[in-house]
Amino acid sequence: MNRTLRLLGVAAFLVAVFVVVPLLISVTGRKDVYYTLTSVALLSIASAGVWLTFYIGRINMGQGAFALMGAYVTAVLVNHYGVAFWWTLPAAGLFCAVASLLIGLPILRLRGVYFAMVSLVLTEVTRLLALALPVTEGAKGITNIPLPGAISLFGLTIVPDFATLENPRIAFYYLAATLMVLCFAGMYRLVHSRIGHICMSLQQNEELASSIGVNIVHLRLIAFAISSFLGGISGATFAAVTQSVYPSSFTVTDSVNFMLNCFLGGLGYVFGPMLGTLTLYFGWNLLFQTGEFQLLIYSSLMIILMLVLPNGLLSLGEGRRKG
Amino acid sequence: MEQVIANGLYLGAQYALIALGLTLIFGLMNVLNFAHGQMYVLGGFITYAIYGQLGLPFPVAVVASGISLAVIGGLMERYLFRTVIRRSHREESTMLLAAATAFFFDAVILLIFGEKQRGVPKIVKGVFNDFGVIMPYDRIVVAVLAALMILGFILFMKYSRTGRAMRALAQDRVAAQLMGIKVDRYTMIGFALGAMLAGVVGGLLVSITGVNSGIGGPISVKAFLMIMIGGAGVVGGAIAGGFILGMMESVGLTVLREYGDVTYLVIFAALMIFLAIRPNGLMGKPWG
Amino acid sequence: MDTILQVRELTRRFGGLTAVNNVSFDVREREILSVIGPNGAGKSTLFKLIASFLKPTSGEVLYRGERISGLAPHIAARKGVVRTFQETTIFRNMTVRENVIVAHHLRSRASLLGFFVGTGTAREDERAFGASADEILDFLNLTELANEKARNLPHGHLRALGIAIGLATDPAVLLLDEPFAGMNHDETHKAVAMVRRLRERGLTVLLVEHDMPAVMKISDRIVVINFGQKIAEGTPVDIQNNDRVIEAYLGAEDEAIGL
Amino acid sequence: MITRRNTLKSAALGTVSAIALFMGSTLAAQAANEKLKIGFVGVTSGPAAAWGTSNVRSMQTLAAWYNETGGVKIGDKTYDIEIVTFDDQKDPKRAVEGMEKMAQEGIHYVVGPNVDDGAAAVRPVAEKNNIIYFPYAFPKELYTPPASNAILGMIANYQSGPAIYKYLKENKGVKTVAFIAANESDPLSQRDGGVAAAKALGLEVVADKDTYQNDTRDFTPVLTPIVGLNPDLLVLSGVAPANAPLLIRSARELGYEGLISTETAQDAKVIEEGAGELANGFISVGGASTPEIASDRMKEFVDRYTKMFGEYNDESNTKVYALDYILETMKANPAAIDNIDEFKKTIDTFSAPNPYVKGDSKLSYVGTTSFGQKRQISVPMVVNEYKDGAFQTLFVGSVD
Repeated sequence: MNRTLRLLGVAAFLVAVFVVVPLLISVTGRKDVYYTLTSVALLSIASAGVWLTFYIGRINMGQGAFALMGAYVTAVLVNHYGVAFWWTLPAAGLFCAVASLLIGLPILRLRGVYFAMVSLVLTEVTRLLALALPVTEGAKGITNIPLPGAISLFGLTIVPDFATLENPRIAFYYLAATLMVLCFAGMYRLVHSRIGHICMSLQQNEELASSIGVNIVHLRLIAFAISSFLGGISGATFAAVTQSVYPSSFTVTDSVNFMLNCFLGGLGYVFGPMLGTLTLYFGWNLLFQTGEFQLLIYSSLMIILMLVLPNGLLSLGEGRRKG
Repeated sequence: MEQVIANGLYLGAQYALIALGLTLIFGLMNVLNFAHGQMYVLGGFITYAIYGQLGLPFPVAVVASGISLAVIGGLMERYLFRTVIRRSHREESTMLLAAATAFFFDAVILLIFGEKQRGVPKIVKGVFNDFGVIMPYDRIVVAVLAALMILGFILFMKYSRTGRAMRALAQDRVAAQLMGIKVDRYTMIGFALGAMLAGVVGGLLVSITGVNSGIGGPISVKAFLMIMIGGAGVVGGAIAGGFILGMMESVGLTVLREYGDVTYLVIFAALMIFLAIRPNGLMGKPWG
Repeated sequence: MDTILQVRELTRRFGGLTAVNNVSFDVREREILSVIGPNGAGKSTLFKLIASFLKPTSGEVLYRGERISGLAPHIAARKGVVRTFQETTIFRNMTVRENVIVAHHLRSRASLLGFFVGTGTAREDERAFGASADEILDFLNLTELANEKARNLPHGHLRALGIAIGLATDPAVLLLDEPFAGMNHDETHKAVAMVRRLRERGLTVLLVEHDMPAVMKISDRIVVINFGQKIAEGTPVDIQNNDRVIEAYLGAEDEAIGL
Repeated sequence: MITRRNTLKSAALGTVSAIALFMGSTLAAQAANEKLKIGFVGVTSGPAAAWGTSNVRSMQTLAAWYNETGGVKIGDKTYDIEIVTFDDQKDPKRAVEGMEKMAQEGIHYVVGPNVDDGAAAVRPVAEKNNIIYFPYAFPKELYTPPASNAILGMIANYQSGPAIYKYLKENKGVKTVAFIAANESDPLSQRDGGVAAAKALGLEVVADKDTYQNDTRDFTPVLTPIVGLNPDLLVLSGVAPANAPLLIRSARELGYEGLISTETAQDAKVIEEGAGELANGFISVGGASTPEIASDRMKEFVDRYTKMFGEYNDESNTKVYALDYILETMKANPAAIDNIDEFKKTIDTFSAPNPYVKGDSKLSYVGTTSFGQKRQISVPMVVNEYKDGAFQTLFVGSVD
């Protein structure tokens, strides 16, 4: 019973993402929504990474750094070495994961606000590096990145060349949505498997966790690497969507936003970052009509939301069950 | 070189004062107040309005900045942070609240005071130029005032009843409660005091560097760095952190300038390495 | 009886202060050994050194001839030396049963990736952990509270939960950190019985404690330390009649009342 | 249990927001008759808010003026002008979103973005959706073929820089130059351009690596070593209006006595408040509001702007032009109203009187020398000198 309901929920979600949304868009003709939803999907992937680091008890404000790294890996590989985008996508993720292991080893020892601040500084360091390094072309950024090409297997074209499509935005939407679904399916599995429980034990008490034999250093690194992998994937895809990367493509503001997405959705819920990203992003866009009062209304709503639901949007259901 | 050190000291004095308010709030409530920079900006604009626009004396304007921010800070603690801290499962939730209030202030400031950089007439004219040091008199006045205020703050925390109560609170909330300290009351006073410090610094510095509605966020981040260096929640740490960052900027910008665009890269990277070696800053207590 | 744990000339300094100074003693298999001493004698530092939560300045701790000190806590735990904490250290936002299940970490045969994919071994592990957790909860009379969130647990049960977490790792040596602190007479009585039953499960128990009567009642042997040094070792009867011990405790009391 | 609820709830919430969005759009679409929409995508919040705000306000002032006086006649139809704005928060990802929105609204002419990365990021969107956009960003590749949809909305520093340096070299005896720039893409690119121009003129560049964080509040430490070099000219590359007075004040207070210049537009009021008399002699590039050359129309524009928004911003001297260029080009070729190919055709021959400057100055498209095609609006290159709270014309140059 429970299982079927859950499956139904998943199916409904998949249908909504892959069928209903495109249908609604074609009916209403709001083609710009494709890009918006693509952004939401990609940002929610990066936020999911941040969420995972929250899950082991670290306030991560460094995701902007990894998204930027991922974007540059793709841009450099595609533009300078002619590698196909589809290869650079996992490469960007892995690059970020490896980088995060090197960075994480010293800084994951930090806790609380200290980790938060160092990761925030990391975002800024990455931006400055992008400005200073020759390979990133410094201040000029990397522009004119070609659209992803075709993927064919045994002569069969699975994914068409984006450049030949009438509206590559739709293709990017499907790509981003697929990545998002994979990411959250993976996260769900992770959190509901034993790894998730161990991560949770880490979040709640690192000393106790290590006393029961958990190699906390190891596990922190794994979680941070997964988080950064997701950041890299998100950034790399963004580079392909916007066809350009600048040192300012992902900044401290983005790092902070990723974190806010997690908070808003709820730190205790796997799907929190997705809902949080959707709400914050769309919330901002819906307020587009209010002009100069946009930020005022937006921030007021955020404050009210925090007062009413300090444990995130998804805590709504839990409260009701208890009451 | 004398000039570089003088610059560093001047920067350090103002940084330390900015960091003090932040560290006070952090020490008392474990809240990293993202809106600290915005409070500074608000203080700056209030002084701008009163001294720059209405033409009232500068000290009046700075005091008004301090009082307004104290009231705002007190209200924020009472009606926002207290509620969220009580109802939230994780103390990090206050970070979102703080960020939201930061955005809120940003919006209010932008609507009321506009997007332009603002400045006020100089409070003291003339430039000190001797012993190899060039320093405008208004900067000297501000630095001295900042130093006096830091001193006053330390004395207040050490000897006044309120200050001692707050120190007890920062050390151990539960124990303080058992000792009969009115925790809620002193937390609110502490928050108000922290906000007031931000407002006063903002007011003071508007006479030197002016103010504009967009700098709140960057100021907050800079203040975070200072308290990380010194150790979060520790008064001495905030002061040390402020002076260290001021010195680092001053010396770094001179020594590293020939390497071009990497000065801040080096400063930030050094900071990361420092914190990796000393996870709680110079004198901070661990917080997990 | 064989020696299971050897503490060899263990020393730990903090800055200028020597918290533990050249302490040596042996722990035998399946015995209950207590370390006692006045406040500030260095008991808890010693405890942390044995569980590898602190690195010794010099000296070492051997478990069945293998060095376990100076490594990481999880390595000591993996070898079979596991500590418990005082009552506030639990996984607060998990249920009691989840607390115990997660603590089975060391018994898992599947890899982390295996758990992620959900291999057969992983599923078998999960089943085994569940069964074992139920057994442990039953052993410590926590079955009724199994689905309660740990943070809502009544005071007295928190310590039992701490021990349950320790047991889940299947240790050979369990280090108990002040298991009787803050208990009234009845509770202490029950706790003493519980510690005895731990030994019956085949465990060696090393405990650090304050409560003299309980220690006298429960211990096979006692090690007394003062100012970081071992001042006596022996059976409860030996210790009760040891002049240096009496002096140490009286001295400490003098200090406590301001003499 | 928890998860299922959450999944369902996420789906529900997602649907609700999507529906709300679609409804919003249909409502907006119905009100669009007889209106000509011109877009703006740029930054109107955060530290760089002043850049975009001066754009938006210029456009809104003009639109209100036109609408008040009966609208704009293009071909045989009269239109009311509606300005659709989007704040990209200086984030290139948002800028793309803004451009998509403009496309959705059926807009073909967009002013902005204000910075390099945004301008580069929106390029594919603009090209795909037939949008002509007017960035205030300098990368040449935006304007050189094969790119053809971007039209530079102001004078680039690599155009004004050489003119200024040449003037200063010849008239003020400048021999050594020092550059300082914020550690961000735009200013650094402008600095590199400026250094090249100065070297080409045979000036000695004594400092070309000094940078500061854009959020710096106190510039004394950055400037101390440079002032020590005592250059004849200190160039503030791509300086943000908020930072200019602070830099000037710090440099002067440190005893710097040479000239200070920048190649971007500044606001006299901001400089007056921030640096006072210390800023006298500061050289910048502006549009056309200096009393010597401003026409009556310009004066009225400033009046209306001030009435509408409380305070004028001198940056708008340049930013007043983009909207008029769009409208005047449409008037010259009414087919361009929804066909950018017609617009591009008209660009090459377009010429109209410049209403903001006294005399017979013309509006026309330029840029052939820099970009190989006409992809820049011709704005009088008025090099100003700040004096006691106002700008005075130093010389007027032009770009081809």
